[in-house]
Formats: sequence, structure tokens, C-alpha cells
Amino acid sequence: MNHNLQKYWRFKNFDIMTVISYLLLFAGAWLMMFPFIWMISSSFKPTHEMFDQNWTFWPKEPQIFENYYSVLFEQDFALFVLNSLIVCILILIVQLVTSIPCAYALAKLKFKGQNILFGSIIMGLTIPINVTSIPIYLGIVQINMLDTYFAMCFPFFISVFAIFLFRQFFKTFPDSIIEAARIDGFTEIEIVIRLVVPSAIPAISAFSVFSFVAHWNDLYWPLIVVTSMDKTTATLSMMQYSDGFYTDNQGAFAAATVVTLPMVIAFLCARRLFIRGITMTGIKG
Amino acid sequence: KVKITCLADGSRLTRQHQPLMKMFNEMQSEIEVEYMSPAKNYGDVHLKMMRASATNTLPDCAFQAYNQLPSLARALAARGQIVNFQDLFAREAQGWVDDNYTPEILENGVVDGKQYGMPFNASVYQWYYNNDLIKKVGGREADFHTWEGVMELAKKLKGAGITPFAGWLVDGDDWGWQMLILSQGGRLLDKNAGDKVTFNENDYGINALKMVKRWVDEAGYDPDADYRQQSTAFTEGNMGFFATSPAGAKSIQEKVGGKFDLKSTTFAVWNDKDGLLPTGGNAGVITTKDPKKIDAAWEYIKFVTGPKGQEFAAKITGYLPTNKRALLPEYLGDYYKKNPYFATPGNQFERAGPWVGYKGTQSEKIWREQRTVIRSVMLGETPIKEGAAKLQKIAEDLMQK
Amino acid sequence: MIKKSLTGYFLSFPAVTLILIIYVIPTVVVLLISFTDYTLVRDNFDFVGGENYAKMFTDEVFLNSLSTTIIYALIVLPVGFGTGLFIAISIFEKKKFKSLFEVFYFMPVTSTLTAMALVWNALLDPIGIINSTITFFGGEKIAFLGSGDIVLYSLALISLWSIIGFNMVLFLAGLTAIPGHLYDAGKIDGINNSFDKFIYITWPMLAPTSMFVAVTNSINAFKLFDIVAILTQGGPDRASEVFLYLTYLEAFEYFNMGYASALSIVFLGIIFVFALLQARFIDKKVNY
Amino acid sequence: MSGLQINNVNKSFGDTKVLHNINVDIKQGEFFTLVGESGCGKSTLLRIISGLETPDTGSIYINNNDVSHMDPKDRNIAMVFQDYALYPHMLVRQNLEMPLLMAKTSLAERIPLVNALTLNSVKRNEIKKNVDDVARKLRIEHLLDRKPGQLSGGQRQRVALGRSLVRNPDIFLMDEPLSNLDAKLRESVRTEITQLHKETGLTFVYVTHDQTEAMTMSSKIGLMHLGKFMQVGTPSELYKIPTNTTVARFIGSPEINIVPLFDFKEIIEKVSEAAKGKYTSADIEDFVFGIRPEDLLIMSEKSHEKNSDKSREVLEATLDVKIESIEDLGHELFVHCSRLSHSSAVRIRVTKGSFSGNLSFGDTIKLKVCLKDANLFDQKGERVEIFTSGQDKKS
Amino acid sequence: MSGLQINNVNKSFGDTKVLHNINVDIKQGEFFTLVGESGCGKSTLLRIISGLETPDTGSIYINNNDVSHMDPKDRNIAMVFQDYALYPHMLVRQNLEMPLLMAKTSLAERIPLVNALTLNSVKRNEIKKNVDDVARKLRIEHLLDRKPGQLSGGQRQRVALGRSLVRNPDIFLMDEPLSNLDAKLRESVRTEITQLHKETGLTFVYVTHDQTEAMTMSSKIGLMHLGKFMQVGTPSELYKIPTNTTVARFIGSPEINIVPLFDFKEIIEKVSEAAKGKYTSADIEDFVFGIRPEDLLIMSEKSHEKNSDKSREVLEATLDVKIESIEDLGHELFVHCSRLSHSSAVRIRVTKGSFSGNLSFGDTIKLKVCLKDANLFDQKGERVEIFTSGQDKKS
Ligand SMILES: Nc1ncnc2c1ncn2[C@@H]1O[C@H](COP(=O)(O)OP(=O)(O)OP(=O)(O)O)[C@@H](O)[C@H]1O
Ligand SMILES: Nc1ncnc2c1ncn2[C@@H]1O[C@H](COP(=O)(O)OP(=O)(O)OP(=O)(O)O)[C@@H](O)[C@H]1O
Ligand SMILES: [Mg+2]
Ligand SMILES: [Mg+2]
Repeated sequence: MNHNLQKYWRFKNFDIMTVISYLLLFAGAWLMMFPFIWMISSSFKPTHEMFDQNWTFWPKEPQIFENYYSVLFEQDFALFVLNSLIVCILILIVQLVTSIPCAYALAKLKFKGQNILFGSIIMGLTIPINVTSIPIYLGIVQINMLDTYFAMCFPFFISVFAIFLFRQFFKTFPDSIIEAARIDGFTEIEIVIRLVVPSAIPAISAFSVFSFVAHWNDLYWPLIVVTSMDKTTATLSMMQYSDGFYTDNQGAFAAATVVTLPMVIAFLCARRLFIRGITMTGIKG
Repeated sequence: KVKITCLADGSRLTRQHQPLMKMFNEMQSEIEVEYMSPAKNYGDVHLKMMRASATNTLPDCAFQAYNQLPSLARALAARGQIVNFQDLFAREAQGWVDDNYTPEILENGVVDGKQYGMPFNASVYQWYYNNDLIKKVGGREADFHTWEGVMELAKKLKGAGITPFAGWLVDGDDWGWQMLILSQGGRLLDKNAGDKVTFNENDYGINALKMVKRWVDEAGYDPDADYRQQSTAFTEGNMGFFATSPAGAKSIQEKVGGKFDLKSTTFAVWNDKDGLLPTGGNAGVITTKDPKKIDAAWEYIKFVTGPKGQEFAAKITGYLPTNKRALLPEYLGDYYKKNPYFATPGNQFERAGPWVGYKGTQSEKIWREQRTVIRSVMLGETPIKEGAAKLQKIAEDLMQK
Repeated sequence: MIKKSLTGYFLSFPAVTLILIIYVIPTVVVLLISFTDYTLVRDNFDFVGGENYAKMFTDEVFLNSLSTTIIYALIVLPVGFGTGLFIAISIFEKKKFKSLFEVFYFMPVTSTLTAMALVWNALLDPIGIINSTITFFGGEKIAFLGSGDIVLYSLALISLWSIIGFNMVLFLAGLTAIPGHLYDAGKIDGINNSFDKFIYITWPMLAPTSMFVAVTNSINAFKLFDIVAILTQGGPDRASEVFLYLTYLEAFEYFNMGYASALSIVFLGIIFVFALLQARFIDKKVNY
Repeated sequence: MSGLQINNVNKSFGDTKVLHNINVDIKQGEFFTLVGESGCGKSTLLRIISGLETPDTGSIYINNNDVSHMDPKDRNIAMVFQDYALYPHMLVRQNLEMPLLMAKTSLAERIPLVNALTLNSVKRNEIKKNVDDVARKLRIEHLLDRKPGQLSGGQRQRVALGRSLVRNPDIFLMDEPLSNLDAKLRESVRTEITQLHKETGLTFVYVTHDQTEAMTMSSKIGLMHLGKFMQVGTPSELYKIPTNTTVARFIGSPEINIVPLFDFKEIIEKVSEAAKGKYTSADIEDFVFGIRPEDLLIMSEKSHEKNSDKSREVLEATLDVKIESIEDLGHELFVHCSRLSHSSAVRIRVTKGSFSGNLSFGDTIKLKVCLKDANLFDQKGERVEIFTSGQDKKS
Repeated sequence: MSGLQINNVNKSFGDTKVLHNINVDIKQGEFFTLVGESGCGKSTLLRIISGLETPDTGSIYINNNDVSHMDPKDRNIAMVFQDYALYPHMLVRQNLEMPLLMAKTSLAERIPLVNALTLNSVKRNEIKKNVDDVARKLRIEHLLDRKPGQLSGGQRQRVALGRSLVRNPDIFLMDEPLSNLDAKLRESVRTEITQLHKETGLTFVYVTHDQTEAMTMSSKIGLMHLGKFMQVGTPSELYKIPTNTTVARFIGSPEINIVPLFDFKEIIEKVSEAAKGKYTSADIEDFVFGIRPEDLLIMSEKSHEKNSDKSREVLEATLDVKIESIEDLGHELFVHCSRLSHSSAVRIRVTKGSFSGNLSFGDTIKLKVCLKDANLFDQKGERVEIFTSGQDKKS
């Protein structure tokens, strides 16, 4: 009897707690998602409906076509997206190509100056682009590369974060496999390409999401080095919707939605790998 | 074909410049105009120009806010990177300048006696008001034309539990502050050399500060609300009246939709005789050294500051046209008659005075520090006299550089 | 082994070169500029020694920016850390909707800040949906971005929105790494309720993750720039003028490159303290 | 009826049934070992006993109390995990204190910082004394101020034992506690555990993969196979009279030799006769003998085979094999042979003194088997009792 | 002089000297096992042979070639790792192909995508054939299209063996290749490796913790201790005539019994006499006997002790002990006793047939030792040869 009672209570407790925590989590999730929902909703609305006191998701006078048409077709939006893609992909590729071997060397090889290198990588993590932008800008002007894809990508060609992340990850890669490979006759480069990289797919995709998101969203650097319309990125094109006195709200939120969407989709696609990658990188230490 | 590249900011690019560029490019076949990627705002235009100047990567022309024009023009002039329009005026037919531009308007583009900028957009303060609310408390349009009238109106609204008014002042650039000085007939800097701070002459500064303190104390002005908030409050119908540039006319109208009876009217000045209002907006500058490009850019700037260009710009934004001829019936004259809401800028065409910047590069910094003082005066934290003195000291300290 | 170390140099050569060009040399240039009165406006400049640095400590604006940055960090760090941890723990044990929650909470991390700043600006508006909700429940309107007392909290709110998901994922990773049998052992020892589990097992086992989260968050808190630049430009009345934004103002609004560089260098100095912590704690595991 | 009773326990994970109606009665003070191949459900059963896992059906009695619905901590059991499961961030002392702290203090007394005020010193001292006693017993006093990471495998194992000891449990559960230790250490900790069992006189349930452990430590062994008990009995029962070939093969190293009855021409008759009535002759054709390697005696031609053991005289048979390899363990030889007729392997254990001739690779030798020592299994692998009775062999 | 020679190898990591002047000569075709407690340097030595680690001084010869400065891949060795070290993302087939691909193709032929063009089909087929052969040999043909993650431990181990086999190495190096397998599996893979050694006739260097492995597989054992070789010899040499007590204790389970000479009153005289000249009587006082558990025979009062072995008659002595515990392994008993005089432990191995009386806990029994089978060690633990000659015992 006693036990049954106890079980009953436990069961009940457990249930209530679970329900409460689910409620809390859903409430939190709603808060996290609300800005997106609001944005999408607003992108369907005429300006005067956006601040209606009785907010509804669906507008009373939908203006979906007009809002999106002006964003997508009245300007070279396809070009802007293409520019963003080119920049993000170029950056990502170079980052991977430069950081993976370096991370491997730091994690699995011994060489003099290793600690200094790792130290400067840690320091690099703390240096924001704001600090180094002027010297880099001057350098780019010197070589006459302003307003090129190269200029748009260059400061991000090395990611110290990637090196750090991959180093942590590679540390967990078994030494014995690398040694087996050495005995089998792999060169170090081949070890990296054929063994380490395939095993690091989750970490690489985790990093790719970070990198892609960061550079897709970057505004600071494109504002400095992009001068022509031809090189304008999607995020940069968001600038066209407001000046001091005029904000094209309809266009702005439609554009915001269109600019945000690719990242969200990219994340959803890479989600599994991404979460696993984070879990496996031993960021935990 | 000569190709020239220009720089403009934000939605000014999309709404005004790009259509104008298209018109111009279609109009003739010798010149092709294109625009650079947009700057974020006026400040960013300035920054981009300065950076480009230092690295010799300037565009061929640009549209720069009046208050930052001096600092830009001086830096560029020192490097020989900017064109004096007076040289170009000489090529035009006799009287052409006077036919098109008033001296007051042109003065906005003058730095150190040289015409470095051609005013493109211009705006002076105007009132927007919610006629429904004004009527409710028994106000009239005439109330807006004197400060005492404005204060009375504000008190009435406050009494009725309505947020009385707001206006461009401490949030944003020093346009509002210069308005307070100019509308008394004062000047920020001495007219000739521009190297002496004069806003405290004749107690202009003290009066200005007294006024803004009254706004807060008597008229319920909220120094904490930023521009965007003020504007939404007004457009949502929660505020009696609102002071800002005509540039916002279109935007405000769109936001209001049909929620209330929206009207605009000319601004209040203290001194009806000498009182001016600073002109906001921007001027075109030519920053190429290539004579062919200079010619091309001049053609383009003539077009955009011409009657046609100004008609277009004014209609799509509400800005005050910078070209006299634009007020002719075939351009804006009839339109203004039909749309009194948009006509206000034309009605205070003569009040358009200069919006100046301090010598050196620190105008921005001077204003940022001054507005802290103004705000603290408004909140009663700093006595008015002390505040006025502080304002002058800040300007004098930083201006030297 | 000589050969092995050669390989090490070979593999890290591209990265090292780029680090030199992108981080080291520019930083050195900035350091040099900090001893001059260089402006973008004039082509000539003079060496002024430590004048820029000396000036800093009498500059109220600088001190103000230090304090706003620190206040901001003090709001963001504990809340971001605590909420991230709380959400991670709550989600971790869930069987249903786990991945849904992961997506929802992480989504803001991927969002485009430029775009979302527009949205937040609208949400936080005095007549925006947040304020109308507050007034609906009978509260007073809050001038989220307009009031100097509140603006830092509002910025913190936006940052929190965008980092909590990131912290959550890191904590989830940390939780996954805790061996399940520790909880079994705990159950037998009588570690039964959530409180004891947390105090005796979860929390101490998460120490390395916590360290990482704390350090990266604090570095990022010091790097706050974007949303200030987009939403408040330091206002109202400098209330949100954080360190990096001040540096930006000095460099790009006032063109005082020398002073701005000195500020940057001081910024790096402060943040290197955190870097040091990071190097210490992250590489050498928390000592078990 | 004290001790531990498991009644009708079933357990599935999703669609896989892991435990099939398990019933065991473990007596007070018994050392009960669970063996069986990997994945047969040993750990699951142990976890069900501990309360870490809930059975789908069935009940668990500890000292006559139904504990089926109790929390693990209320069952008064101790559990030692394979990888020790020490709290890595706590000192050894804190690890040992844990169970007591949890049992003796209230939640309020455990809140960090606050506990400095709330936890009274009487309790504190009591806990400390307890821990010190156990540490002394296990000779880990000098380790109390280290963290588990600073200990060797054997020391960790001892701390894990200590942690289970402090709470004075009724039952000890151990899941492969020695498998992470190296050979030498395993031997010594094994002795320690046996010692502990003897001293405390408590009931132990012990899971292992290791033959030697199972044979030497247990008072009873339960051999599991696919979630069921194949046989429960004393080590020597399992070794000598396995109920089926699965058990026979599992226990003993080298593996038991399985030889078809029909290979021993000499005795088919006898067997057939004895089995008559119970089995058909077709059945009998599939009968196999399970013969332990030590029950195969090498008859060298020259040697005068010793026959000291009287009981071995009946039911003798011979087998011809060829030596394939010889492994010398020092104290004994394993001789691996192949049958001449078919290629099946035969393993012989030759102990010191039992055979003194020379054996070498490739030799053909004759083996003698005393089938009395062997077991006969039917075609299903079940033990057949026709003339050897289990009772005989136990002793 | 083919095979493998290690000359004067020294190795330090930082300040710790891990290998002290190692010299070994391993003959072609030998199965050489390295044993020793954890951390004694076994793996380091193996890695130096493979070229994965560079010695501080010394040289390595493989088949008379100085390979000291060669890359691992050029030494033509194969190495099998404890954790198999299979390439986790490649199919088993690809795992097996890898060493061949690397050896037989140029870098250009290996560039992904390009290789479809450059790698000619003759080489491709050759590699495939090789892999298929090895797979057949190891009975893993059906696994070729799986990934390592889908294999069981034993299968993985076999793939790892396969990978080392395909390249036809001169030498096999194996570092505890069986330690991750469970007991049953270990036995069968052990046999496979022995088989492999026999078939290929190649030199094997094998590291293990496991006694049985070392004893049964090796043709020679090198016992390491603190970075030095204590003894190198055949398994039976190490078992029967260990050069010192360290070796004696290390080899054999249960551990050897170490009994002071002075406990055997009967023979002190004889020993003293034989040792005279070489040792002082003070030295002799510290002498100890190392007696294997199976060399202690139980003399039950009633039993007429068998004495079949003639050689045992000389140098007999007796010892009185009390039985502490008995472990029954089925085929043999371990009897743990304590000495009556002092509390030191004595372990006896009782095999089936060697003693038929009843033994029970607490009994006092008399043990007979044939000291001819025992070894005598001096105070430093070194073996003393005074009347037993090593030669006698070998074979
Ligand atoms: N939590 C679980 N969820 C699903 N299946 C499980 C779980 N725990 C165990 N199993 C499955 O139940 C079966 C029995 O597992 P159990 O761990 O009891 O085996 P075991 O006998 O202890 O094996 P081992 O000797 O390898 O430890 C296995 O097939 C295993 O895969
Ligand atoms: N890379 C290294 N750096 C520093 N010390 C090392 C390194 N590798 C091995 N050692 C040290 O060298 C000694 C010998 O190590 P080694 O791995 O050869 O031992 P082992 O005999 O293989 O031990 P085990 O049986 O545990 O595998 C150990 O004390 C070890 O700590
Ligand atoms: Mg198990
Ligand atoms: Mg080793």
C-alpha cells in the first residue's frame, strides 16, 4: 500500500514537473522565435499595419506581392545574393584549407614555436576586425584591390577560431591510426586529407555554419571595401531601405526576411552534423 | 562615352538618385552615370569620402550633408581633389545661376568662400500636426507660427492628457540646435571667417536653452525619446505635433495611412525678420581630376539640381527644391497647390539658411559633447547660463584642430 | 625528429603567414599609430609619444565607455550563462521535441543582425508590440532604447537573444560528455533530486564547458559593437557608448586615428587578460 | 528467507526482449556470480536489482522486503561499476563521504555555503569517522586527499569499493569491477574482494567475463544466455555437470572437447543399452560427449600408463589424434591435436607429472578417456543422464 | 645474421630515461614477446623498431640493413595496434588496400578524382587480388564491404591483421593486439596469430601483458623492467630458471612462492656446503627459494605419497602450513595457505589426480618440496647456481 502511494505521488510529481518544464521551454521557444515571426508577418503588411495595437500574424490588407517584388526584382537582388554566396564560400574554402593543416600540426605534430603559434591564435581570437581594419584597408588600397572579391574576403582568410576548434577536435583523433598510416606509407598531407578530414566532417560542418553565418551577416567590412553596386552583398543591400528620414518598412522587412532565410535554411540542413560537431570538438576542454 | 561614378546614401540612393540616374542616362548618350554601393547614412558618406581621399580612390561625384561638407571640402581641397563650382558657373550663360538658384540656397554649398557643393536636397524644419487632436483642444494653424503659440498649444494638449509634441533635437545631429540659434537671427559661427563661435552673442544661446527647458518643463517634451520613437508616436496618432524635415513628409504620410487628419505648416521663428532655419540636406560635389569627367559630372549635377531633377526629388520625398525654377507651375507649382501638405517647404523657401560645420574635423565630436550639456540643461541638471558657457567652451576647445 | 618538425612548419605555413598579415602586422601598425597624431584628413603627422594614452585617463568619455562596457558585460554574462545552462539542462533530459527546441533556441544565432536590428527596433518601440503587451497587462511603457537607464538592458536583451542558443549548444555538448554512470553511481549514493544532481555531478562536471562559455562570452561582451552602431549609435547621451563604439567614433567620425589606435591598444590589453584565462583553462583541462 | 529473490522479471528495451522471466533465489551471504557472453543481459539484471532500471514485470525482494518500487538509495545496496564511476572532481574523501552525506543530511544542510552553518559538527564527525574506518580497512588512508585522476587503477578500484562499503549495505552489486585492471593487479584485487566477502558475510552479486574470477570467487554461478539462465549452481557443478553444451563450452579453458558418441566404438553398445527406452537409436546417433581437456590421458606406447584412480576404470575408450601444436605454460602443457578421421580439433591439458614422455609436433598419439568423467549430451545439446548421476560427481 | 637487431638503444622523454641501452638480437622467424609491468618501455621499444619514434642513440638492423634513419614505411614492417587503428571511414576493403596503394603508386596516382585516370588497371587488379587473397586467408571476405564500425571486436582485429599482412612485411610488430577482446575471443585470435606466425615464418615482435599469451605464443620472451631487459629466453627458461626474483615473480600464476632458505632446516647444511667459497655464511642467511605452486606437494598423513618421478628424490624438504582458502578452477585447485611460523602466504597448485584427499579451510597440512625444481636466489634477488645447473632444467 505504502509503496503504491509513494509511487503514485512520485508519478504525479514527475508529471507536473515535466509539464511545467515543457511549458517553460515552449514559452521560451516562442520568445526566441517571435522576432522572426514578427519579421515575416511585417514583410506581408503595408507600413501602417505594422504597429497596429492588435497585432495579428496575417495582415488585414496583405501586400505580399508588392513588398517582395520590389525587393527581389526592382533591383539586382540575385546579384547581391550571388555576391554574398561567392564571398562566403570563398572565405570558407580558404579558411578550411589554411586552418585544417595548421590545426593538425598543432594537435599531432611537435615543432619548435608551437606554443607561440598557439598562443598567438588564442590572442587572435580576441582581436576584433574593428581594430585591424584600417591597416588592412590601407594595404588593400596599396595593392589596388579595393572593391574586389579578394578584398571582401581577405581579412577572413584565416580563422583563428577554426584553428582552435579543429585543434581541439583533432586531439581526440587516435594517434594509433595516424601511426598506422605512417607505417602504411601515407605522407602527412595524405593523412590530413584522407584520414583526419573525413573524420572531422561534423566539426567542419559546425564551423562552416559559424563561418557562413558570420560572413553572410557581416556589414562592417563590406561597407569599407565594397564600392560598386556590382559587389554589393545581400546584407549590404539592406542599407537601401532607410536614411535619416525615410524608412521603407515594407521593403526593409521583406528584404530582412529574404536575407535571413538562407542562413536559417543552411543551419537547418547542417543541423545534425552541426550539433554533433560541437559535441565532438571537445570544446568542453 | 564618359562614365562617372557617384556616391549617395541609404534610401536616398534608391528613391531619388537611381531613378534620376536612369532618366539622365536615357536622356543623352555621351555620359553614363552609375552609383556606388550605398553608404549607410550621411556620416558613412563622409567617412567613405575621407577614407577614399586619403587613399586616392574617390568617386567622381558624391552627395554630402551640408554640415559635414566644410570638413570634407577642406580636406579634399588641401589635396586638390575637389572642384569649385564657381569655375563651372563661368561656362554657363550669363544669369543662368541667378535664374536657377537663390544665394541662400547656394550658400549651403559654400566653404571658405568657395562653391564646393551644389545643393541637391534641402530641408528646413516644419511642423506636422494631427489636426484631429489640435481641433479637439481648440488650436489653430496660426498657433504654430510663434513659440508662445506653440507653448500654449502644447499646454492645452498636455492638459488633455495627450503627448504634446516632439522634434529633432538631442537625438541626431546639431540641426535642431542650429535652428534654435538661427531662428533668433543668430549665427553659430561668425559669417566671414567661420573661425569664431558666435552662438552665445546676444544671449542667443541662453534663450535657446531657456526655450528647450520650457519645452520639457511646461510642454511635456520628452528628451529621452529618440527620433524613431517620436515619429512613430506621432504617426500612430498619439501626439499632437511634430517638428522635422520635409524629407519625412512622404514617409509620415505612408505611416499615418488614413488614421487622422495629417497636416503640415511652416515653422515657428522668434525673429520674423532675420530669423532663418538651417537647411538640412545634401549637396553634390565633384571629386575627380579628369577634365572630361568633371564636365560629365557637371552635366549630371546640373540635371539633378535642375527643375526637372528637383521636381522629381521633391515629389518623391517632400524635400524643399533647391532650384528656383522648380517652383514654376509646370514643375511643382500646380502640384503644391493641389497638395498643401507637401507645399510647406515652398512656403518657407526664403527662410532657408545655412547649416554650418565647425572648422577642423571635430564637428561631430563637438556636437556629441554639446548635446550632453543640452540634455542636462533640459533635465535641470545644469543651470542655463553655465550650460551656455559650456557649449561655447566645448566648441572652442575642439574647433582648433 | 627533424623531419616531423619540418612537416609541422610546412603544414602551418599558410596559416602562419596569414596570421602575420592579418593580425600581427596590422596590430603593430595600430600600435605605432597610437603614438602619433595621425588623422585621415591630413597627410602628415607627428609622433606624440604617450600623449594619446595620457589623455585617455582624463577623458571622461573614455571612462564612461569603460563603465558602460562593464555594466553591459555584467548584465549579459550571468544571464546568458544561467539561461543557456538552464535551457540546456531542461532540454537535455527531454525525449520529445528535443531537436525542435534545439532548432528554436539556436535559430537566433544564425540570424542576420542587420535585419534583426530593424525588427528589434520595431519590437522595442514605445508603441511596439512589447510595450503594448506591457500596457495590456497594466504596466508602464518602457522607453527601451530611449532611456539612458534602460538602454544597456535593452541591448543586453538583444544580445542575449542572439547568444543564448549558442551557449545552450555548448552546454548540451558538455552535458553529453558527462558519463552516464556517474548519475547511476549518484542514484545509489542517494543523489536523487535535481538539486543534488546538479550540485554534486552536473555542475562540477561541466566546469570546463562553463569556463569556455564564460570566457568566450566575456570576450564577445567586450567586443559589442554592431547592435550599438545600428540601433543607438551610443545614445541616448552616451548611455550605450561602449568601448569599441567609442573607438569607432574617434576613428571614423572624428578621424582621430592616433587616439583611436591608443584606445584599440588598451582594448586589446584588457581583453588579453581574458585571453590568458582562456589559454590557461581551456588547454589544460580543469584539473581532475 | 533472507538474501535476494528475483521473481519473474522481464525486461525489454523497445522491441528487444533482454530478460526472459528471470527467477533466482540468492541466499544471505552467498557470492553469486553472473556470467555469460556479451549482451546476454547481465548488466541489465544487475541494474534492475539496484533499482537503476525498472523491470517490465516481476519483483525484487531484499531481506524479505519487496523493494521493487523503492529508490536505489532506499534498497540499501552498494554497487561497484566497471569503470569505478568515481566523482572525478571530488577528493577521495569526498567520494567516500557522498553516500553518508546523502543518507544523513537534509537538503538544507547540503546547500553549498549555507551548509557551513547548517550542517552540525556531530554529523560531520560521525561521517568523518566512518570514512576513516573504511579507508583504514582498505589501506587507502594516504590517498584520502587526492583526486581519483591521481590514483592508479588498483587504487581507484579500492576507493570504489570503499564508497560502497561506507554505507553498510545489505547487498553488494559489482559489474565487472576488475576488467579494467591488468593481470597482476586483477589477481590481488580479486583476493581482496574475496576477503571482503568473507569478513562481511554479506550477499554479493558479481558480474564478470572472466572464467577464473567466476570459478574462484563464487559460491554460486548463474550462467546467462540470451536473457535466460542456462544453469545456476556451484562453480564445480557448472564445470563438472553442465546442463548443456552451451554451459560446457562456456566454462573451462581450453574449451571442452565435444566428440560424437559414435567415435568411441568401444562403448556405443553400453550407452545404447542404458539409454534404451528413453531415447531412440536415431537420437543416440547424435549424442556427443563433452570431455574436459584434462580428462584426456595420453597413452604413449612405451609408457606403463598409471591407473591410480580406481573410479576411472569403467567406461574407458580411446581416440587417435595427431599433435598440431603444443603450448607450454610452464606448469602445464596445452596440446592441440587434430582427429585423424575428420579434421575436428582436440585439446588436451597435460599437467606436470601426469605424463613424462616427449611430445612433439606431428606425432600421432593415442588418448584414453574415462567417460565417467565426461558428460553426454543429446542432439539439442541437453545433458543426458543415463548412467552417470550428477550426484556422484559433485562432492 | 638476418632478423632484427637492436644495438645500444637509449631513449629519454624529457628527463625520464625510458630505455637503458637495449641490445637484442631477434632471429629470423622468431616469435619474440616483450613482457613487463606497465610503463617499463615495451611500447616505446616497439615504436622505435617501427620508426615511429627515434632513439636517442643506437641503431636498428632489419635483415642486415641499418634502418635507423629510414621512414616507417620503408622499413617494411607491419604493425598491429591495441585499438586496431583501422581507418574508420573506409570500407574494410579500402583499409586493406591502403598499404598497397601507398607502396605501389606514386603520389600523382593517388590524388582523388585524378586517380581514376592515372591509376592503371593492372595495378588496380594486382592490388585487388592481393587483398582478396588475404581476406580469404583470414576468412573476412564477407566483411570487405563493411565499415570497421560495423564489425565486432574479433573481426576488427582480424582486419587489422589483414592490413598488416597484405604488404608482405619482413617483420610483424604487435602491441597488445588482443587486450581489447574478451576472454573467449582472445583465445581464438591467439591461435590465429600463432598460426599466422607458423605459416609465414616471419619474425614477430609481440607486446603483451598477458602471461598465457607470452608463454604459449613466443619462441622467445624478453622480460623488461624499468627500461632494461631482465631476462631474454624461451618461455620455459623464464619459467623454470628465472635469473632473478623479479622475473620469477612476474612469470607464472599463481605467483611463485618465495621461501627463505633457513625455513628448510633439512637442507641448510647441504646448501651451505655447496655455496662455500662463493658466498659468505651471512650471504647464505639471506638466500631464498623460489618455488612454483605446482612444486609443492601435499603430504596427507594417511596418503601413501606417490613418488613416481625419480629425479625428485634428492634435496627434499618439508613445510607446515595452514589452509586459508581454496579456489577451485575445475581442472585444478589453488590452495592458499599461511605459514605457521610467520604469516607469509604460500600458494599451492593441486592438479587433478595429483592429490585425492579432502582439503578444507583451516586444515594444517605438510608440504613436500623437491628443491631440485626450485631456484635459489641471493639477497639481491639474483639466481644462485650452486648445484642445480640451468642446463639440466631446460628442455
Ligand atoms: N538502455 C538500453 N537501451 C536499449 N538497449 C539496451 C540498453 N541497455 C542494454 N541494452 C541491450 O540489452 C542487451 C543486454 O545488455 P547488457 O548490458 O545487460 O548486457 P551484458 O550482459 O551486461 O553485456 P556485457 O558483458 O557486454 O556488459 C544488449 O543487447 C544491449 O544492447
Ligand atoms: N610521448 C611520450 N612522452 C613522454 N613520456 C612518454 C611518452 N611515451 C611514453 N612515455 C613514458 O615512457 C615510459 C614507457 O612507456 P611505454 O608506453 O613504452 O610503456 P609500456 O611498457 O608500453 O606500458 P604499458 O604496458 O602500460 O603499455 C612511461 O613511463 C611513459 O609514461
Ligand atoms: Mg555489462
Ligand atoms: Mg604499451
